[in-house]
This record gives sequence, structure tokens and C-alpha cells, in this order.
Amino acid sequence: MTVSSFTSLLVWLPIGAALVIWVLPLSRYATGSLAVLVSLLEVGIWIEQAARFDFGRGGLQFSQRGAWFQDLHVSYHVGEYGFSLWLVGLTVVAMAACVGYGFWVGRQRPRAYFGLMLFLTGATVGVFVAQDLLLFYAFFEAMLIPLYILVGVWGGPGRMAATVKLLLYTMAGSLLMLAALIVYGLKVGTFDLVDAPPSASRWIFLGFMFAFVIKAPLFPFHGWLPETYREAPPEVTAVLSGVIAKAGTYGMLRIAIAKFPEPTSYYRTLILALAAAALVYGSVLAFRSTDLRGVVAYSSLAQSGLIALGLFSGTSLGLDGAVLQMVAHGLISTSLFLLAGMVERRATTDQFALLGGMARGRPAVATLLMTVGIVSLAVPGSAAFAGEFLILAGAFQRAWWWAAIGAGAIVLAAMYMLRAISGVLHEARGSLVRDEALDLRTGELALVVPLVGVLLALSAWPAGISHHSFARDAPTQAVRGQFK
Amino acid sequence: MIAGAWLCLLAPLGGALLITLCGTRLPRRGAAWLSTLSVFVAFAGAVWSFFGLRAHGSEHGSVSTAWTWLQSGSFRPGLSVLVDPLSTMMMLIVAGVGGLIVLYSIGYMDGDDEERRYFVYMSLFVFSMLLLVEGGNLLLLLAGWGLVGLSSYLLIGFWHDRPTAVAAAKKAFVMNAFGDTTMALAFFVLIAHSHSLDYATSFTTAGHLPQTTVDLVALGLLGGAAAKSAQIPLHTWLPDAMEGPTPVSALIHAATMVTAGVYLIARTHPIFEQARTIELIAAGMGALTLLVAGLVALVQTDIKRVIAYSTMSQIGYMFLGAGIGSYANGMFHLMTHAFFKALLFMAAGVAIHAVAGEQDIRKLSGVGTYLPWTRRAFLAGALALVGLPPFAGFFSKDSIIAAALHAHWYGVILWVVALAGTFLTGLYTFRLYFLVFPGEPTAFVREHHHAHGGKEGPWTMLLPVGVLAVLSVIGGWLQFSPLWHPLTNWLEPVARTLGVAEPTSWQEGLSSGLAVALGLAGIAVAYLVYGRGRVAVPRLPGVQRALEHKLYFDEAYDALFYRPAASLAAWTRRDFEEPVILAAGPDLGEAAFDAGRGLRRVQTGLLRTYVLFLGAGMAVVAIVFLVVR
Amino acid sequence: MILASAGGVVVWIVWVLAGFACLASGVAVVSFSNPFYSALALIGNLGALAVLYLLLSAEFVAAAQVLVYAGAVMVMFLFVIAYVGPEQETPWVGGPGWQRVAGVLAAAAIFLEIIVAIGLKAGGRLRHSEHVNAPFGSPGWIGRLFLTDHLLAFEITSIVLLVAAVGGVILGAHTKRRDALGEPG
Amino acid sequence: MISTPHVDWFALSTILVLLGSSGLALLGAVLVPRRARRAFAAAVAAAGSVGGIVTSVWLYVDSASGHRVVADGFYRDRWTALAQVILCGTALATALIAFEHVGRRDDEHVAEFFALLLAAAAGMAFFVGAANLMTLFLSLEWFSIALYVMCAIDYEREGSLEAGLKYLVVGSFGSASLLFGSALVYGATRHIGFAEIAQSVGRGGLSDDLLLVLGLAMIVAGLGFKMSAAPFHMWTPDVYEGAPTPVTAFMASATKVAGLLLALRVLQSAFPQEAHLWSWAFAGIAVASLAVGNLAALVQRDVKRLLAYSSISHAGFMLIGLSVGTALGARALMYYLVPYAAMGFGSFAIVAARERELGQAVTLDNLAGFGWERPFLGVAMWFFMFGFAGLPLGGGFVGKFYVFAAAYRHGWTWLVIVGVVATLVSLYYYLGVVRAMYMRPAEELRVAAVAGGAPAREPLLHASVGMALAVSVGSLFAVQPLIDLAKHATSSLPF
Amino acid sequence: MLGPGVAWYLGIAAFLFGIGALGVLLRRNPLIVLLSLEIMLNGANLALIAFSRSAGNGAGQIFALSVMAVAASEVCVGLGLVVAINRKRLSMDVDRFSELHG
Repeated sequence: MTVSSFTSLLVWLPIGAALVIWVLPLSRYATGSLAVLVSLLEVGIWIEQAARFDFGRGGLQFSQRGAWFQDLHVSYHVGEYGFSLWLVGLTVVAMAACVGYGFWVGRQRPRAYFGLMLFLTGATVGVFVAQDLLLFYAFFEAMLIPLYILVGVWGGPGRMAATVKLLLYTMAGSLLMLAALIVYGLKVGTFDLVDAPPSASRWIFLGFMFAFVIKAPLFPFHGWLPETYREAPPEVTAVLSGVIAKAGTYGMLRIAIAKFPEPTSYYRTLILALAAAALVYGSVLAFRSTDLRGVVAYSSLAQSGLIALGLFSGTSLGLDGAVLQMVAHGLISTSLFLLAGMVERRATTDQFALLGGMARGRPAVATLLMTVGIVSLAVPGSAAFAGEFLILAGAFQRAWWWAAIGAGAIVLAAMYMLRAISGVLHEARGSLVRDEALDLRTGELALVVPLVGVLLALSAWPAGISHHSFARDAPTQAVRGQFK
Repeated sequence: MIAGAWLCLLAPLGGALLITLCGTRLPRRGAAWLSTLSVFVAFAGAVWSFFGLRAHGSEHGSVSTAWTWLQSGSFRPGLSVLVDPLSTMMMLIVAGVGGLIVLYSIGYMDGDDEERRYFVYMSLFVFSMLLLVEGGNLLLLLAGWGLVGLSSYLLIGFWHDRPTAVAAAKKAFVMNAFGDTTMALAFFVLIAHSHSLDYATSFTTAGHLPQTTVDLVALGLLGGAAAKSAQIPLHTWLPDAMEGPTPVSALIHAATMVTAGVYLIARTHPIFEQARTIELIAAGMGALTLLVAGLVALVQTDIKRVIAYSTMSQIGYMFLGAGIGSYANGMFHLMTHAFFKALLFMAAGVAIHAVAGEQDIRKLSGVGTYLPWTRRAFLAGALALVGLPPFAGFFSKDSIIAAALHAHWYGVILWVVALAGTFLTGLYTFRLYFLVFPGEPTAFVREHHHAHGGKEGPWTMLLPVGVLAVLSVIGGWLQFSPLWHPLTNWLEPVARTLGVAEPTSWQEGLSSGLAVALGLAGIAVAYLVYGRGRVAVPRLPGVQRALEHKLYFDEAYDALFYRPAASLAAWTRRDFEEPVILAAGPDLGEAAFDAGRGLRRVQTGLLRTYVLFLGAGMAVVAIVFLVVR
Repeated sequence: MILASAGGVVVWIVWVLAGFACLASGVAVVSFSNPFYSALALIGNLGALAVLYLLLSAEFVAAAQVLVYAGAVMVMFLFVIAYVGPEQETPWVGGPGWQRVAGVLAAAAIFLEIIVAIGLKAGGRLRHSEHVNAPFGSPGWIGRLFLTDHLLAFEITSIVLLVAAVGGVILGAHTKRRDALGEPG
Repeated sequence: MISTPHVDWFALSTILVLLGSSGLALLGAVLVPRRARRAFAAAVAAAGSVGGIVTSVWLYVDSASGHRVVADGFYRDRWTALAQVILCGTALATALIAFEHVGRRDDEHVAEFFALLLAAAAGMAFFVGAANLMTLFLSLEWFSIALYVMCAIDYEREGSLEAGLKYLVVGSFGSASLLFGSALVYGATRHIGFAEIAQSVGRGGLSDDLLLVLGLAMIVAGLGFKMSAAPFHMWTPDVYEGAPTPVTAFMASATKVAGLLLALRVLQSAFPQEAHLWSWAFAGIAVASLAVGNLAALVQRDVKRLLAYSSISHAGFMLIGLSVGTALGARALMYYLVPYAAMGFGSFAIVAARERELGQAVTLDNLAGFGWERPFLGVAMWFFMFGFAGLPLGGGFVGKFYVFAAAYRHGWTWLVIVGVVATLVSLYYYLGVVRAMYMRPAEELRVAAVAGGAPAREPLLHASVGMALAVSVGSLFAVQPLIDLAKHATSSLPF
Repeated sequence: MLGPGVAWYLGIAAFLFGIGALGVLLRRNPLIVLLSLEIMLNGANLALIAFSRSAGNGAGQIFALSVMAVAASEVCVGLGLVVAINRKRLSMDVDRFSELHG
């Protein structure tokens, strides 16, 4: 097995494991441990890959190309750039934590559940490594299938409506993207993302952007978000907001911005406006949400806006910051939703009205929730701060008011996140917080602490990502060269 | 010396992490002592780097970078510490006073069931404060700036089951976040022009920026400074912050954090000097604050709140000094203020501790009879605060006032205000003193004190009080502007005093005389009104109500910012998010469903309908073909 | 010449009669409410068609028409009608009104389209038709064609008939044994 | 004296094999004792279909250069052969599930059923190779009549009879118009052979000839009926619902294959000069089918009806490939048919299984819990549903991609958009089926409790579903080989 | 050829086709529906014969002959259905067969 096949391995190992799990009649315990093992293996492979990655060199690495069908010049082409490497890392780490959570809470119908989780892992990694438009699209869609069933089967009471919304919204976007990519691919004569020359067609650009804007999501297109995040099982919500949403912003960077320079600059103001709208709107709504998940859900809407702001600022600072922020926020919201799930398991609710006073005598949950919450509101010195600082500095270079809006939104972020933290941890004990509600157990700590650890390590050295995402740390050139 | 700086920076952090990770395996006492130790180690580091710097000669401050913290293209701020006169001075103050206060907390917090968390937060705060003062570039300064805000949030809200405490903590954090934001915006300007946040680069950049731009930068910095230092109009969080434990108030909200604004102005004075207008606004802001705070302090009934307002007013003095350009005097007053204000808080803390946490001065009166040493210490602090010779305040405050007099016409205005301030200081300080310490103890005091066991307090509390009492007596002798000024010289290379702020000797004399006289006048009035009760408090109900409501700042902010934001959010959810965004998809779906039902009606099940559609379809196709061909 | 013209006249007369009979019987088939009469009308219609086929010099087809159609098929029809019994109570027409109107319109449309097409074409190649020689349409000629050019058609036709026969057996003839077994039909 | 034409028996081998086994099964109906009849007939049917596959594969390999045989009545080329492979595969799968699922009350006429199945398959196998209007019409009737009977074969159920009658009458009307159209074309061109028609249209400059155009319109209607495209689709839901489910499965996949492939051949080889007419006509028909099929399916509760409407919408998708009238379109159509036939068949087979264990019609409600009770069938069903919806779980994904690509190449971006929107709408009800199988809460599961006992063991049904699953998923990965096959098949059509 | 031209025959053929279609579209008695279908087929047959005459080749006649056979087989199956329906004591009315709909 050559080095370059690591990428394919990252994609197909979990999918193969999913098939194995579906086929073999293993016990609940065996199934769960197999799944956890595989997802840890993924992390291991990724670390190995990151260790071998040559950040000095630009261009695609660990790439592998095989025929899919030559008729229309569609190929199986995978590979990684610096930023895709980080996103893949985010995926495998977050998925490992979420699979572990599923194992810890002992989901019903384990074989179906873990199979789907692993399938989701593979598909998501696929999105980040695919270097062929159709392959990218295939993985982009394939992510939805397990999501649909995971939310629909293991979700809350309102899951039916939620799943339908999730699927129809996202498919509406991605189908337009299908049309766009057909037109684009046939026009330029290849579907290979590396070979394909840039295009100036605004319609095609909009087709792609529509999909990404819904996936991310940005302001008016987030109709699917609140319900889904509320109804899905916590670990699935964690994946959704932590990882899946990043597929949208990744697409903006890899396809929309890189392949459509002219339309990007033509629609820049519009998109920046949408992003800013998402940022402010999400913060405002998070500020009034009455439940923990609601706050985190709307805050991740705001975060998507922020990331898009960085991406479309078109400045090196903005791009670096956006990648950093993608990873940081991915870790943050994954751990926040997992913690929300753990709180729900103890108090059977995440309504602030019924919660409160959890900190008293529960140092672990208090410390972790406090830490992650504080990081998420971008307290200076944290990884999120680094990302947001770069993004806003980049946006400032585009025009000062974008940075001003963003800065205002960050103040709002402080307001809603502190409100959420206090609502759960502080003041009088909530009516549903009983004394029997224990502190986090070792198993749960084993899930969240690593995430928080990574987050803190990232806070100590954000340059690790911001400096190693683009070839020779020259994002704008890399984009202009379409990551050749 | 660099090693000393790193030691100073990292020791408290290490202490915090160690206590966190050990958790319950570490006994409470152990946690307390570990934290204290870490801070004293930091102090040792500070001393080390101080003498190191002395050895090198104070001119060249030196920077050492651990690693590039954040990097994007040519923008690469490192994780670095800066050792120069200004930072070493701050290091000494922070670590020294901090160490004493942490030691004090051992006694004060004894028996609280979350002591460990308290000491983690304390160490974390000291680390953040040191990061703020040692940070080798503006980004690290901002990082420390935010982290002290964070730890002050954590400590104000330490007793998190008190809603008032939690609310106060949030208020403090959000206001400081606003300050951070304006600073960040200022930094964005610098980055946009120089791709760097190093002090040197930024200052040179500020040199050749257009005037408006540099004004904006300075304004942003001033926003941060004002928020942190509780200057009008961003001051409302400080009185509420008194919800925290008293040592916290002493450390954060008197000695160190709140004075960071002054440090910021001194540190970035090149930028401020490019934007003289803004700098003068800072001075004016200080003057306004010292006046208003002094007035409000007159009517407060909570012992800690009175001291808090006096803190605001003293910081007003510092802003005034730094604003008109005599940075050294500002810093000098910062130091002495650290001594005597910490002393006042801790003495008050002893009193409060002695009567089981009661803070209302009307109930406290007469407590001094049981706490003779505390009473004397408090008196020393009070005199230092009023600024009577030979107490510390006299030296630092009067030189600021004098400097004001020297600075052009506006200086004169500031001078007048500052003098008025001294009168108020004397008045409210001794109002407090006379109400609390002397006189017959109230029944309340008596019973609680006996319950308390009759002792004045554990030595861990008394020792720091004593040390600080001494310091607030002699601390000021370090510099007497007309005759000797080692501090000014020491700070010369970093923060040279502007020419406009170099008073002549007659100005010095005049200001000092007036200041002392007015201070004494204030004390006298206080004595007559509160000590002897000869004179009744003048009846000015309107003014009193206004002052008791702290001039309605909170109400105004509530009406201007919080309520509109909240109702906007509520409106958005109710009238936009739910009906429009969340309903859009389902509505479209419903339309499709209606179409489907329509088709369903056509599907009658009658054979002839089906044949009809086949025939009709054929006919239509045929017509089209015949016509088009 | 005269003979020719006379022949032409005769042909015309026969054509008019046969054509009229054809149309009339067609209308009758559709309009009788009793299927028995309709079936009889259809026999007439088939006969008239056979005459037209003769005029078009397709003797064998005409013969087959009379023998196979009017003979075999219609007999089958009549038998079934007799077996089922006339269903007078079946409404002549019904269903929703729009159904009826649209039905008439559709049928009329189809008819008119064909007529228009033919009418516009009538000036053209439809007017003149190839001259054909004696064996045209004769049984031998047909047979030869069936065995040479249209062999497949011949074979398939037989298969179709076989399949239909099997189908008829399955659908129509299943009940006897069940009755014999005395089970309810 | 009569020079009989040379008969290329090998060209007809598939048809002959199927017919032969059909006759054998028919003999079995009388000679084999009743209890062995089902097994015997099913075995014969399966063997016949396998033989058909073998011969047609061989035929594919051996007829690189397409030409007409038996007095120019039949095409021997790869288009025919490939179509025959698909048809025989469907027939085989149908035989397997029919063994367990037809006429379970008593084995009456079960042998005849298999005979008819094989006969119908043979008819279609001929139909796709028809080379002139006459053989076209006759083979159409050949398999149509067989299908009429198969629809009605469950004559104890009124629904089955109703389906049979409706299919018969509407079908006869359709074939009558096809016939009249052929007559007009024959009249206009004096020929019935496809190639000759094209030639004489070319020579005589008849491309705008009234009779020809009118005849073409009627032929279009007749073919549109066979592929159940709107507005000629009305019979489809009723017949699919009423017919015995195995028959429905067979019709859903085989009839579409035959109809679409033959339609493409006729239009391309006989009416190339009329392309400007029929391509637009079929584009319109495609749009209509997409709209009608998807919108009507939204409101269905009965799963068989729902799938029927979905098959209408898929006819729309495939018609996109047909209407563009390019080699790429033909390839797209040929490729699309493979996974579609598999998925269509498989989904109906699964419905058959549920029907059997419930003893009543399968609705979305009483499908609840099926996914958990019968894991394999459940998983297969959601693979089929997502595949239908064009999610990348099967060849349906690439198929849609291909037809859209063909439409765009032809310059019909609007058609791509229509298809995309239709896909979006379709998603709702496909997901609805999965939702019904997996996500209904427990109380509804109790409502849909199985008629009794453990579910029947249905090895053959599982085998055929597995086959369908393998084909539909495999076609996602083995795109290139399939496309190569389709390419060669297309090369035998005049493009 | 003598007498009327092919067009006239075609007119009759068209009329037959149309009237047959009308019957299928309007009548409710399955038997009469079947008869109407026969008329349509015969219309087509007439057209075929006529064209075969004008074209002077035999394809049309062969076609017509096989159509007769096909018509016969359709009738055979159709009548089979009618008998089966009658067996089930169902009324001879196609409109009654509308339980499958929607």
C-alpha cells in the first residue's frame, strides 16, 4: 500500500466497516467497540498522514486517480491540500467522539446505528478529499443518507418534520449544484477539479453557491437548521454543526471561490452581506433562545456567517482565519452539543427555565462547559479568538464596516453564551436538576476531554493551522492558482 | 532577566493548572498555599527581572519570543514577553500586591466549600494580568486584556448561586468585551497598514498615518482602557462587581486590573501623542469620572461600594495624569493607589469578615472598637487616599494635580476639577471611616463579633494588612517630584513625560497646598457631620435621589441598549424567523401537494377517462405535428 | 372505352352503396343499446368492408374478411353475448358530463385531422395509383408473399393466436371445473 | 419455385429459446401432476430465461456489425442483443418471485402463467428487434395480449379483473392508433421497413408530408402508451395496483425497457428527417410525465400506486435521453435502463413480500416497522428508494447525471432544470417510504403487526431482490463497462 | 383504377376509426366497447388495403390479414374477461370498475 492510498483508505475503511457491521450479527457490545475501534483507527491514519504531509510544498498531496467513466471525463480522483487535511482531521476526531458517545449511551439497534455513523464518516471524509466534481457531489449527497436515518430513527418527537426539512432543503441546493456542475464540466470538458480551468459564468457560480449556502448555512437559507438541531440525537447534531456544515464552507473555498474568480468578485458584496446577516441574525436569535441547543444552533449559524465573511473577504488573513475558524468551531460545537446531550441525559431537558445550578457539586461538567463556552465566545487568547481576529482583520481590509459588524456580533456572542452557561450551571437549582444527577462519568470525560484538549492546544498554537493551510502560506495566490 | 520574566508569567499558570488537574486529590489548604506560593514565585521572578534590567541599564527593554503564536502571511505575532521598565514595574506591583492578597484570601475564604476553584481563578487572574503587562506585542496585550476580563467574570460570579453575583459578572464581562472589541478594531487598522502588531512597528506606523485614522486608532484603544478602568461612560460594572469576595475586589477591582487602562495609555503613548485630541479626551474623561464618582460615593451605604467609587475616582486621577502626558506620575499614583486601596479593601474585609459578611455601613458602625489594629490600618489607608503628607497618596496625587496646572488652558480646568476631587475624597472617605469604625458598637456588631470569637482575624489576613499599611505610609516617599524623582527617570526610556506636563516648582507648591487644605476641609466636614453629628446632612432630596441612583446610568443603558436588543430579538423570532424562514419550505411543499390532489381527482378510475386522455393526447400531438411539420 | 367508363360508373355505384352501408352499420354498432344488435350490425359492417376490399382488388383479403371475421370471430361474439345475456340495464352512456363532451370532441378531432390530411393530400399522390396486374391480391400471390417477404409476420401471427387462445382458456374456461367441484364461482 | 428467404436461426435464438420453454411449460400444465406443476413450470421458466441470457450475450458478442435478417424483418445487432439481456434478466427474476407469489390459493393455471410470462418475454425480445412496422405491430400485440392475461390471472380478485379489462381496452385503443399511424406512414412512403421509410422520405422529400406526419403522431401516441408516459399514462397506476404484484414488477421493468428501446430505434432509423418533430414532442411528453408522475405520487398512500407513479416519472427521465436524439442520449437511455429495471423490479418484489405477510394491500401505514422486521428487504428497499431519488446509492445517480448531460449537450439546459426540480419533488415520497419502514413510533408498529407468526422464508424472493440490489449498486461502480456496452449497442443505430 | 380514388376509401376508413373511437369513449357496455375496437381496427385495415392498392405492393394486404388475426385474438381475450366478469356476477358496466383510482 503506497502512501497516496492513505486518502482512499480514510474514505473506504469506515464504509467497509459499516458493511461488515451490517452483515455480521455481532452483539451490541462487539458492534460498538468495533465501531469505536475503526474510528480511532481513522484518527491514527490521519495522524500518520499529517506527519507525512509536506506543508512547505504547494499543490495536491496523497493524491490518487483512477478511472470512473472516461466517457464524460469523470474520474475517481482524491487528494488533500493543507486545509483539506485539517478538515479531514476535524472530521475523524469529531466522528470518533460522537461514535464513542453513541456507544456510551447505548443506542438502540446498534448495528444499524454504528453502521450508519461509520458510513457518515467515510462520506464526509470523501467530501473533503474528492478532487473530481461528480465524486465530490456523490459524497456530498451520500452524507445525507445516513443523516436522514440517524435523525429520523434516533431523533426526538418532532423528528419526522425535521428530517424532511433537512433533506429537502439540502437537496434543493445540491440538485441545483448538480445542474451547475454538469453544465460546468461539459463546458470545460472535464470534471476534474484540478485540471478544470476557471469559468466566468455567473449562473454556474450561483448554482454551486446555492448548495453551499444552504449547507453552511447562511442567513435566509437556514430554515432546516433549528428544527434539525433540536430533534436530532445530540451526537448527530454535533456532527451536523461541527463537521457537515463545514462541507458547505469548504465547497465555497474549494470550488466557488477557486474556480469562479470573476463571479466571486462580482457577487462579493452580496455574499458578504448574507454572511454578515447570518452573523448578526444568528447571534440575535441565539440571544433569545430558551434552550441550550437553540443557543448553540443559532450560534453555529452565526459562525458559518463569520467563516463565509473570511472566505469572501478575499484576503490572505481572511482565508487563513476562515480555515482556522472552521476547525476551531468544529471542535467547539461538537463538544458543546455532546455536553448538551450529557446535560439532557441528567436533567431530561435543555430548557433554561428548568435547568440551573448544575455547577454546584459537579465540577467536571461545570469546568468543561465553562471552558468550551468561554472559548466559543472567542475570549482573547483562545483558538476561536485567533480565527475570528484573522477573519475580521481580513474583512477589515475589504471594508471597515464588515469588521465593525463582526465585532458587534462578537459582543452579542458574549451575551448569549454567558446567558447559556449561567442558565445551565448557575443561580438557583433548576426544577429538573435533581441531587441524583451525577457529575460526568469517566466514559463521558474520555469523550469530551480530548476535544477540549485539542482545542486548548490549538489555542496555544493557532499558527499550527493558520500557517499550514495553504501552499507557502500564500492563500490568495493559492486561490488564484485554483490550488493547482 | 528574561528567564525571570518567563518564570513570573508561567508560575501562576502552572499553579492554576496544577490545582485544576489535582482536583480533590489536593486538600483545600494545599490548593490555597500552592496558589499563594505560585504568586510569590512570580513575584520573585519579577524581582529577578527587575534587577536584571537594572544591571543591563534600563534603556533597552528586551523581547524574547517563545514561538510564533499566530501567523498568516507576513502577519506573525509571536508569543513573547517584553521586559522593560514599564513592564517590570507593573510586574512588581501585580505580583507583589497580588501575592499579599492571595495570602489574605487564605484566611478570608477559609471554610468556603469551593476554595479550590477560588484559588484556581486567582492564579489564573494573576497569570492573565502578567500576560497583559508582559505581552511583547499588542495582540498578546489584547489576549491578557481579555483573560483578565474573563477571570474577573469568574471571580465576580464566584458565588454563582447568587443571581445578583451572576448578573454582575455578566455585566462586567460584556462591558469589557465591548472594550476589547474597540481595541481589536484599532488593531485592525494597524494591521491593515503595517501587517504587524509589534509595539515598535505599530508606533512608527502610527507616525505616518493620516490624522483621522490615528485618531480612530487611539479612540479604539481609549475605549478599551475606559471599559477596563471603569471610566465614564463605561463604569457601571465596577460597583456591581463588589458582589465578588472582598479579596477579589481588592486585587482586581482596586489594585491591578482596573488600572490597566492607565498602563495601556502609558504603554501606547506614542500613538496617543499622535492623536493629542483623544489623549486630552482621556484626561477629561478622568476628570469627569473622579468628580462624579466622588459625588456618588457620598451617598452609598455599602462599605465596598463606597471604596469602589473611590477607586473609580482615583483612576480618574491617573487618567488625568496620563492624559495630559505625565505618564510617570500616572504610574506612580497607580502604584501607591494599589497599596492603599488594597489596604482599604482588606481592612474593610476584616471588618466584614468579623461580622459574618455584613456590608451595610449603618449596621457596621462601631466595629472599630473590636478591631483596633484594623481601625488603625484603615485610617492609614484613608489618609493616604485623601493625600495628606506624609502618606503615599500625597506624593503621587499632588504631582498629577500640579502637572495639570501646567498644561495650557484646559489644564487649568482639569486642575480645578482635580482639586474639587480632593475635597470630595476627604469627605466620602472619612464619612465612611466615622460611620464604621469609631463610636458605640451596634447590637448587631456585638452579637456577630462574639459569635465570631472575638479575635481580630487569622494572621494570614492581618499580615498582608500590616504590610500594606506600612507601604501606604512610606510607599510614596519613593518620589517627591520637586526634589527627587527616580521613578520618572526609571520610566524615562519607555514613557517620557511630555513637556507640557512638567510643572514648575511654584505650581507644585500651590497645588500641594491647596490639595492638602481641601483634603483636610473634607475631613473636617465629615467629622462635623458624621463624627460628631453637629451638622445635619443638607437636605437636597433631588440630588440625593439622583446620586443614590448613581445618576441613572444603569437605567439609561437598560433603556438604550439591553431592552431594544432583547425586544428586537423577540420580534425577530416571533415575526420573522417562525412565520417566514421556518414556514417557507412547508408552504412550497403544500403547493406541490395541492397539485398532486388535483391530479388525483383526474384519475377517476373510469376506463373511458383513460382512453379519453390517450385519444386526446394523440389528437393534440397530431395537431401540433400537422401545424408545425 | 365506353365499357371502361361504364365499369367506372358501376364501380362508383357499388362503392357508394357499400360505403354507405359501411358507415351506417358502423354508426349502428356504436349506437345500439343492445350488444346483440350491435354485433349483427358489425357483421354487416364487415360484409360491406369486404365489398370495398374487392373494389380495391384485394380478393383474398375480402374472402378472409367474410370467412374469418364475419364467420368465426363474430360467431364467438354472438355466443358470448348469448351466454352473458343482453344487458339492457346498462346505461347507454354516462359518467361525468365533461367526460362525454370531451369524448365526442376527441373522436371528432382525430377524425377531422385524418380527413384534413387526406383532403389536402388528395390533390397529390393519392390521386394517381400504381397500375396493378392480374395476380395482385390473388390467394397465390398472397401466399407467396407470406412465404417470402413476410415470413416473420406469418409466424408471429400464429404465435399471437396461440397466446390468445391460452389466455382465452385461462380466463374463460376456468369455471367449469370449479362448478364441477361444486365450489361457488 | 418459391425461393424462401434464408432464415438466420441464431439471430432469433433468444426468442426461440423463450418460446420453446414457454411451450414446455404449457405442456407441463397438462402432463405434469398438479403438485409438481408449480416447481416444474418455474424451473422451466428460470432455465428458459437463463438460456435466453446466454444466447443473447452470445448474440451480442457475435453481431458486431448490425444487419437485418429473415427478409429484412428483424434486426440482428447489439442494440437488440443488449435489450434482450435485460429483458431475460427481468424474466428470470420474475420467474423466481412468481414461484412463491402467484396463485397461492390453489395451483390452478400456474403453469400457464409461467408459459405466458415466457411468451411475453419472447414477444418483447422480438419487439426490440422489429425491423418493419408490421413486425413491430404484431410483436407488440404478442406480448401485450400475454400481459393482459397475466394482469387478470388472479381472476378471483375483482381488482385483477378490473386491471386486466382496463389494460386490454386502453391497450387495444393504443395499438389501434399505432396501427392506423403505421397505415398512414405506409401510405405516404409505400414502405413498411424502417430503413426503406427513411430512404423514401429522403428521396421523395416527404419530410413534411401530411400523412407521414400524422402517422408519426399516432405512432408516437401508441409508443407513449407502452412506455406509460403522460398523458398516455392514465392506465398505469390502476393496472399496476390491480395486477398481481409479480406481474406488476415484470411490467414495470420489462415493458419500459422494450418500449423505450424500440421507440428509440424506430424514431432514429425510420424518421430521422422528422427529428425536429418527435424530439420536441418527446421532450414535452417527458416534462409532462415528470410533472404528473411526481406530483401525483406525493399524495399516494398505497405503495404499489406510489411506485407506479414513480415509474411514470422515470419514464419522463428516460425520455429526456430519448428525446435529444443523440448518441449520448441513446447511451444515457441504455445505461439508465439497467439500474432502473433492477430497482423497479426489486421494489415491487419487496412489496410482494410485505403483501404476502399482511394478506392485504400494502400502504405506507402498514409498511411501518417492516425495515426492522425484515432487515435485508428493508435495507434493499431503502437502497432502491434512495437510488430512485438519484442519491448516490445506485446507478440511478449516474443515470440521471447522464440524461441531464445529454440534455445539456443538446442545448436543452431548461430540460436539465426541469429534471432537477422533478427529482427534488420525488425525494419527498421516496423518503416517505423509508420513513414508513423505519421511523414510525412504536404504537404505529403495533397497528401494523404482521398477520401472524414468523415471516415466511422466501429464498427465491430474497435471491431475486439480492440480484436487483447487486445490479443497481454495481452499476454505480461499473459505469465504464456498462457505458462501453451501451456505446457498442448504440453504434448499431444510425446516428 | 376504376371508380373513386384512394382518398375516398380513406375517408371511409377515417370515419370508421373515429366512430369506433367514439364508441370506446362513450359506451359503458364492455361488449360494445370491444365491438367498437373492432371497428377501429377495421378502419385501419381499410386504410391499409387502400394504400396497398395505390402503392401497388402487397405489404398492406399482408398487414391487413395479420391484423385480422390480431383482432381475433384481442376479441378472444376480451371475451374471456367478459365471461370471467360475468362469472363473478359483476354487472356488465365498465363504469362499475372504478375501485382502482386516485
